[in-house]
Amino acid sequence: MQQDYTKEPSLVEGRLTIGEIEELIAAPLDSRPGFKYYLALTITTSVMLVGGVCLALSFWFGIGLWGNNQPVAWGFPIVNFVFWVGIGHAGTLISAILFLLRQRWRTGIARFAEAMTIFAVMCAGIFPVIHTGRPWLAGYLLPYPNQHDLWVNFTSPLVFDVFAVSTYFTVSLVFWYVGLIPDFATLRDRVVESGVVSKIKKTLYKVFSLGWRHSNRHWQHYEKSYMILAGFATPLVLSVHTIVSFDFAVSVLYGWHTTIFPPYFVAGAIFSGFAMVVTVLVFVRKIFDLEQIITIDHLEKMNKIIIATGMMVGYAYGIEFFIAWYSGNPIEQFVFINRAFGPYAWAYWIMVSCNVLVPQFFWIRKIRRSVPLMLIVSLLVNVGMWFERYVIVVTSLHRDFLPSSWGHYAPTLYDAGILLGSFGLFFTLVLLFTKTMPAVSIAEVKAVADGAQPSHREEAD
Amino acid sequence: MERTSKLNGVAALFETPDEIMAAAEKTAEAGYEKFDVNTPYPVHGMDDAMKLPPTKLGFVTLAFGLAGALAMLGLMTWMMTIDYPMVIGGKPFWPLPAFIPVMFEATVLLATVVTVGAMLAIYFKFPANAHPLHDTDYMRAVSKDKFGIMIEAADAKFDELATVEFLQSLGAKKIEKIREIADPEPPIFSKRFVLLLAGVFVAVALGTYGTLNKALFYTPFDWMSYQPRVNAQSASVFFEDGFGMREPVEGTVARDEVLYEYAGAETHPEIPVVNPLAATKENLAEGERLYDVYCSPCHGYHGAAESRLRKQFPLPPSLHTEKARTWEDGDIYHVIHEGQNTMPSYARQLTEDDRWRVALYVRALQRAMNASEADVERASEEASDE
Amino acid sequence: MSTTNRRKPNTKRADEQVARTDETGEGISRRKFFALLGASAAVASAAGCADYQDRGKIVPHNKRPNEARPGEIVRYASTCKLCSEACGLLVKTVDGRPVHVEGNPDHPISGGKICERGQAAIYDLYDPARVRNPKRVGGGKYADVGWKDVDDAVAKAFDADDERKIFLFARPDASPSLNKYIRELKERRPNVETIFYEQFSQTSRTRAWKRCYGEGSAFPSIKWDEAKVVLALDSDLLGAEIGKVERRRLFAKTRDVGRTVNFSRLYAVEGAATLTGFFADERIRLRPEFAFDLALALVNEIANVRNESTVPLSSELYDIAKTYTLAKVAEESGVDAKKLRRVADDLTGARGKAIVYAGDALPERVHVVVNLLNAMIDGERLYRKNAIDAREPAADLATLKRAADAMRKGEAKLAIFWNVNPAYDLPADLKFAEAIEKTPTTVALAALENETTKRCDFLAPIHHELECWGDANPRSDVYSLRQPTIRPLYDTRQAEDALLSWTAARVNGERPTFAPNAFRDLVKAYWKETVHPLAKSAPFKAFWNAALRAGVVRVTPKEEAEYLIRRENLAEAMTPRKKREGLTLIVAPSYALGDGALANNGWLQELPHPVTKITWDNHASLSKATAEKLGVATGDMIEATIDGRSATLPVLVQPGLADGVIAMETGYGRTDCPVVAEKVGTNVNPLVASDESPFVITGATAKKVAGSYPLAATQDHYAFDDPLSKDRHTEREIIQEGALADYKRNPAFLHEGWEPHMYQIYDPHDYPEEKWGMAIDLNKCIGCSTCVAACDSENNVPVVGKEEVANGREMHWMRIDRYYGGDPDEPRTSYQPMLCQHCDAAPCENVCPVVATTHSVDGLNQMVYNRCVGTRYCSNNCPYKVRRFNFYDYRRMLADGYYEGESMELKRNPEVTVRSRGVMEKCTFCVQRIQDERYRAAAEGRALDAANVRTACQVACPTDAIIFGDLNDENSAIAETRKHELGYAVLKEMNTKPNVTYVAKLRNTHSEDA
Amino acid sequence: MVNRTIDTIMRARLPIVVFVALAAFSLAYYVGRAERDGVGYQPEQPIAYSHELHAGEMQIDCEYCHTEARTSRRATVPDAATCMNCHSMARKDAEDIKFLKAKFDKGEPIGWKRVHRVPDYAYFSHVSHVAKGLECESCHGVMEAVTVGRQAHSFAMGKCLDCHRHAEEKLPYLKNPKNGPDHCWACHR
Repeated sequence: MQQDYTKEPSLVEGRLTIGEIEELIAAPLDSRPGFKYYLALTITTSVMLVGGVCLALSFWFGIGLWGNNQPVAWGFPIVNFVFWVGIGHAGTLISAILFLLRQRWRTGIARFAEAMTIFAVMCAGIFPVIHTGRPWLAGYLLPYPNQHDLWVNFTSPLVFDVFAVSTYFTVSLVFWYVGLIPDFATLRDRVVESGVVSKIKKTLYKVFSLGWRHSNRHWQHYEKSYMILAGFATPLVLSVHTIVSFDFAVSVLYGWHTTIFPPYFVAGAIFSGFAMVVTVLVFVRKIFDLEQIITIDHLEKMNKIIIATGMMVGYAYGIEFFIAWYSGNPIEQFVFINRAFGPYAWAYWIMVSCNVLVPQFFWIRKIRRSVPLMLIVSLLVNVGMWFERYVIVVTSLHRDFLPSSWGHYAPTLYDAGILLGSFGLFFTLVLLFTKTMPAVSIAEVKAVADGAQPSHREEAD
Repeated sequence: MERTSKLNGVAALFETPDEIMAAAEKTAEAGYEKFDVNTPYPVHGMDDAMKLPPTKLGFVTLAFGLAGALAMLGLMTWMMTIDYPMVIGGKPFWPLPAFIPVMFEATVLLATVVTVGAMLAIYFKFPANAHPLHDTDYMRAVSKDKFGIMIEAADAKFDELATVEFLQSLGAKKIEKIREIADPEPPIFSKRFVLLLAGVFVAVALGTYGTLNKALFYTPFDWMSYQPRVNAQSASVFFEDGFGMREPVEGTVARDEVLYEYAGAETHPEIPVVNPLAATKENLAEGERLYDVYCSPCHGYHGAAESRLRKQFPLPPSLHTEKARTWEDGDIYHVIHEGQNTMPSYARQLTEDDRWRVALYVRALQRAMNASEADVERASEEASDE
Repeated sequence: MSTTNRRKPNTKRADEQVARTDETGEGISRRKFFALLGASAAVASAAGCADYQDRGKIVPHNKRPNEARPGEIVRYASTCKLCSEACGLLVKTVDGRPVHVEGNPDHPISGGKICERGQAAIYDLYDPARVRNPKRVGGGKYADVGWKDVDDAVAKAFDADDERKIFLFARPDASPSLNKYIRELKERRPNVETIFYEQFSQTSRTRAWKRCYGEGSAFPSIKWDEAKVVLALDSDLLGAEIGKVERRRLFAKTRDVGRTVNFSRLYAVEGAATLTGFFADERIRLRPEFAFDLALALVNEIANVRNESTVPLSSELYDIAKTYTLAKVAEESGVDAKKLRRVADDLTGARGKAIVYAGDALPERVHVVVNLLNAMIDGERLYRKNAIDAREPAADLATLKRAADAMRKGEAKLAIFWNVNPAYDLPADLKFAEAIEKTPTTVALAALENETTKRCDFLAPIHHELECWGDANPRSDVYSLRQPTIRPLYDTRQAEDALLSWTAARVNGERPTFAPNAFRDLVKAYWKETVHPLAKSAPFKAFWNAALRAGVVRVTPKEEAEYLIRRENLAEAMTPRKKREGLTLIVAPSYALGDGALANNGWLQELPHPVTKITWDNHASLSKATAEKLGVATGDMIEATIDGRSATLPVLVQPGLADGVIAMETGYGRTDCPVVAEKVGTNVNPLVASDESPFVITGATAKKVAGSYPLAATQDHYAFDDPLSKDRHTEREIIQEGALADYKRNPAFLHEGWEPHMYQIYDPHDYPEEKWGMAIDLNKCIGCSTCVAACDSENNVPVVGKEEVANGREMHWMRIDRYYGGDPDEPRTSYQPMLCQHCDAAPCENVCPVVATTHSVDGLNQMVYNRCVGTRYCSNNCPYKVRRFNFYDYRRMLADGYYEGESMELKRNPEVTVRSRGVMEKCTFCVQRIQDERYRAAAEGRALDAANVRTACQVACPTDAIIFGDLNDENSAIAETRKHELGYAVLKEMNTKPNVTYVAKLRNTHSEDA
Repeated sequence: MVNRTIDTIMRARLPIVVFVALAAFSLAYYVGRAERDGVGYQPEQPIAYSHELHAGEMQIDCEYCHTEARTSRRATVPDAATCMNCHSMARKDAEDIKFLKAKFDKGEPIGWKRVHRVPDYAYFSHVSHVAKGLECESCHGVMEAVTVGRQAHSFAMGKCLDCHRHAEEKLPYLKNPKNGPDHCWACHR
């Protein structure tokens, strides 16, 4: 079937009317959660509890329970932090950049992606606190006036992190909430036969809608603020992951101290973010049968972005080796040779194969559009991205300058427990989200449905 | 929601976006100002149709963005350069490159949050759940898939009949009259709310006090304020007698310990011992200070036994008696070291050099208290040429 | 109860603290988990309303002694008692409690230096497992009894009228007053036999010396600082052998970079891999049993072939020596003959300034040949004439065998074991355990439970050396005193006092009651009648106090020693060795634990071995070829057997070991001992037999045994000859070395190559007053780790245990990096002490988010423990990886809180913060000592004098390789060394501007193959 | 819930609750701060020794009892023997003095309760301050006017830094006041 690229395919398949769109999206919210939902919820919360127990033990006995040692003083917690922040960046990027680029297909996936951002950043936010030796002193990381007259060291990238991640979380939350206000109003005004949706839920919709009444005088300012938010969120996303890459780039270690790190990390973030969005949306559109709104075209477009960013990450791997060779510095050369052929070569080759080779399958259109294959590729990409951070953190630390201080890192059960716990937390929040808020932005999908805009206006803009 | 009879406005529903666009243009042309168009999603071109002035939200963003950047720069500069400058990694006290990232973050944070805040609070005057339009069929329809125009009663051109007729002429499918809300404005400080406030106050106050002063000092929190070591003059659980500090074993001699060979001897040293310290200005000044600290409570500031112990302690003999003035330096040192009759030994409180300095000062005192004529003249000459 | 963070009194009594731990799993053991859970429950229940403000009590003295100013350091001179070297000590006490031990600079032999064991022995004073009161021992159980019971039992046995023998076993003691008392006791009670013995004593050396120079002569003290050529024949003379402190100190004088004209050349011919071997300029791998052949071959070469011997050989000797030639020895043992000839050339070349020194473990016949060899090359000129060894020679295995047989036959009625552990460290064929059982009354005078006390009837607890009086006369011209620095902590007695009261003559039929200071009075009396006349100084009272204050008295000895070798009866000792096929086993004393007496000392267990860097374990070292032949690799298990005796222990492939040799250390595998020493390593004493050469065993066999055993090392978690990581230290110029010849030709040879250009973006901060810096002279550093032991003791560094060392979390602030270069069988080894470099542009300071590490005005990289949150980024960013992190509260984690007891709190230096869990720590250039000098300067109203500040490692270093001082002061030693052309900074190209300068090592190798 | 009540809650009551919480926090922080700092801490001592009588009335200099203030890091509290210098005779019959004599003779600690204490990780040095001419009052307040020992000033780091940075105005009586050091290892290690 020849793809006609002249006319943009309709974003909502099946010629749904605006009312039908609303029914479709609001369906999961109008019904009480079934057994399957509760089963899923218990699984994710129990996994989260495993992480919680490991965390409590580490807090009580000390972080000696983990695998960290000298010289590899950072281990799983920092890898998890960068991994989750990376995943967090896709959401805001999708809704912000694609909004600025007038990619109207973003409406289907924007809301869910932003929700994933918030949850991913929440998972990421735990790690900078719990990975420290004395977590009860985490307050020292903030420049609050205290009786010691001491502030913080603003030249340290960890302080950049504190500001960057908190700003990013706040801005994403605000961006997400502004998008949600019209939907809350719609849900508030929906007519549903009584008893199905609890009174508390209705009141909460009323409270969170702030009394939005779809007035066009408000839509005018709303659109402008949405534009501003998107305008600021885009550089924010790039800056936050640049700052997260500063955690490594600012140091003197070879394998960390390279100028490619900021773009390399940002590309990696988008890459793993899109992969996670594809992974979760594939399930969500199946369970809540939103195939018509989150269409295969949407997924295909995302897969194309996955190839692009995958290739960027592949380029970064290559360029690191080239610079090491080109710099002629024996220590740097050793670090990269050791990374590919030393004790952690297994992790390195998992990373390269998952991040560079696996996405190449997406050149084939059939694979790009087949849901099961797409699911496998996106899962592998995230596995690859986790290992990328693992390789960066561990290999550069375990064999650095003085051969006498070379060491070996091996994670313990508590490390794995906490990683598992973070996934548990993430998916628990996703599950709670699907049952309380619309998984797709009702107002925006209505706006792009066929025939939603006044006819003579259509060709003009 | 109960409604009063007072009319707030008239609302009309339309089916398609084209209808609402036409209706809006006609309403604007008809001269109505206080009217509003309600659509489930933003309809392109509606702003021009309603002839709305462009929004000024952008300026709020600009203002607060700049404010954020400058405030953060100022904050960081004050903290790292002015208030507590520290040498960190050989960097200067004002490391501007390191300030850039955090400044950028502050810009974005302040710009976005304040813009949204301003929009919601000032432009929209949210939260406004108590607006008359809520809980009306018109709002439910507009929320789902219909489009509507609502003309407020407060508009200058508003006349109930004329406006309804005008709306029907626009092709409205349904007209609805919107009445004002009857519910009274609930008081802010209801009894339950004041109770809640008190509860919050007590809870937070106790929580803060409990955490900061008590909870943060239990295992596993460890602040190293009390460390597992035996500080000077502290108790020890290990020794039964509870002393953390141990007495040295008698008979042992420390590396820089000075043993006084006449210690414990009754009589004064037979061989005359001359004061090893020279009578320099510093030694005498220090001797005076030490005398005033240790000896003056009993012997008085001038050695004439003007004691300050409120007669609770027997008076010592004056230092200016014939016997005392003819004593050897060694004898004074001996009495300081061993004590005499009721006078205790001051060997513990004065180091060896200090004892000789006190002896020096005592000699000076004795000479001063019964100075010869020559002394007086020389003293007055020195005083004059100072 | 006040807040627990405030030291909750640990109410567990000593023996409870010694609860056995059966956990071997890694991470949190089940036992520890419940223990701590219980603790937390106790905390929660007793939380109650803590009187937060309770700031504890102030407890001043009741009546303060004159000189004891609270919190100030008071030093006492004393003498070490660990081995017969009797080094002079300066015990640093604070508030009447000894906290650190240094050398006594006035002592002519030790010269202000002590060994790493002496440095860490202070921990045994506060060891929670010390026996606190006398015990009756029955069936392995210890029951508390009073001293009276012990005294009565001994008195009954001692005074019994039957003429059976009484044995007193003790360690060789240099105390003249004790030896005089023992001699008098021998006359008074002939059936009392006192046997001074040590497992690794110098019996073969002294017997050989007496055979060569007559009964009256004693092995001389050698002028090592004047030796130009030294041949160490299977001798670890700088490492673990007796007399090492003086040798290290004097030998270092021949390695002074300032006066390279007197640079000496050290040859090491050895089978095992020792510290001396790897420090030597020329190292020859030779199986130890060939030492005899080589010595005779050298005699033959010099006397017969080159005819340059000052001592003409008698015909008898000529015939014996004739059969051994260098070529034959080289061919039989597979060594390069050219090297052996070069040894002969150097020995004769530096006539009068060359000395050959045979190892203690070698049999008597080798020592006799070596004495002859030394006589032939005028080595006698290096013997000190005016200082003769005055110590009683230790008993040899034959005497011990006779004693054991006598006891087994029941000929003894009483046996007293004073601080010795014969049941563990004597050869198995003496069957000493059975001998103890057979003796009716046996008493052990010991501080800790061990294998011998378990089999005795009574355990009489004794004082630690820092609680004892005593004296020593190691050499004819030196008398030193030992004075206690603290009153006895427990109900213990000084061993000598106990012996005096047990063996005192009965006064009119009545045994005198125990006098606590009996031995002090004996020493005082001895000094009054013998030492005081020699010193000819003030009245005795003043002389005694001056001697106590100085700690040592030098006297002019009565007679000079004459060294005239008597050749007549040498031949009979040179019987050829019986050759046996198979492997050779070398059993050496553990580097840190000696013969195992110090096994319960956590700090010594964790002191990385200078060669293998392994802690908490012994192992069988094999060369690569031997390992391949036996089909084993590092970590496997191997069983070595000789004549039916065997031991199984893990394997370590050790570069530089001779092929066909298995080297192992004793002192491990202790049983029936407190918890720290228990089940650590394997006991290899069963392999030792009481034959002619107990510690060099030929004709052994070994085979691989199933199972593997993890060894915890602080370095080398990677294969030595893996091409990926070989010789990285020289490639990255971390270690910069050269040959002496090159240096003489071109002093600036170090800076020939490419020099990195140091960019300066920011102008440096200025340091107006002081700017501290350190220099480490790698020519003098022999890698002995005494500095590491001293640093641990001064700065309250905790012990982490074997699992945590294997995890890579040891806490030593200094580590001695040992790099192997070149060929795995003939490695060129370099040592480099690595500690915080206090860089000016410190990368760790940039990345600390909470300003816990910044730079001070006097150039120090400050580490503020109370501000540290524990992100550990500073450790990642440090290129030298010298920062250590408290992953746990290690005082609570090691062996269920073994070192958490109150007694350990007394040892901690109150001027140094005891770090809690979650905090980073590193070398601080002993900032507490800098501040101490600053306070003293303020009190005396003068400016700070940098010469008064000496860091703990600088004081402890036996070869004075560490120099510390103020860089701003031009004429200080540190400023000059920093400008020395051999001085270099490690990782200079990182531009962190480190403040520790290393002086490159010069190897005095032969010019042709430099 | 009626819409208007929702509005009132969100518009008025919510901000008020937040304000009250913040007020409670800052109030509790400042009230608790004195206790944390120990200002005004005046524990009940085993012997009711009065500074007012000894230092005030009888003008015995601080150094008589706190002898080490001028020469060492710790100012030390006097040993029982120093008290017995006079009290072997002065007021022998008083209850407290009998208690003192009993403790002195038996050699048991009197059990003074510590008043001034900096955490173990701070190493305050009396000699560095006293040698530069600082008076005891600057940190300990006028002890002559106090009966039982009382902590007059807070020893929080901010207070010390304040004085280190403005020596001129804080210590007018000093001849040539030089600002104290403010690098970490001056007081911590």
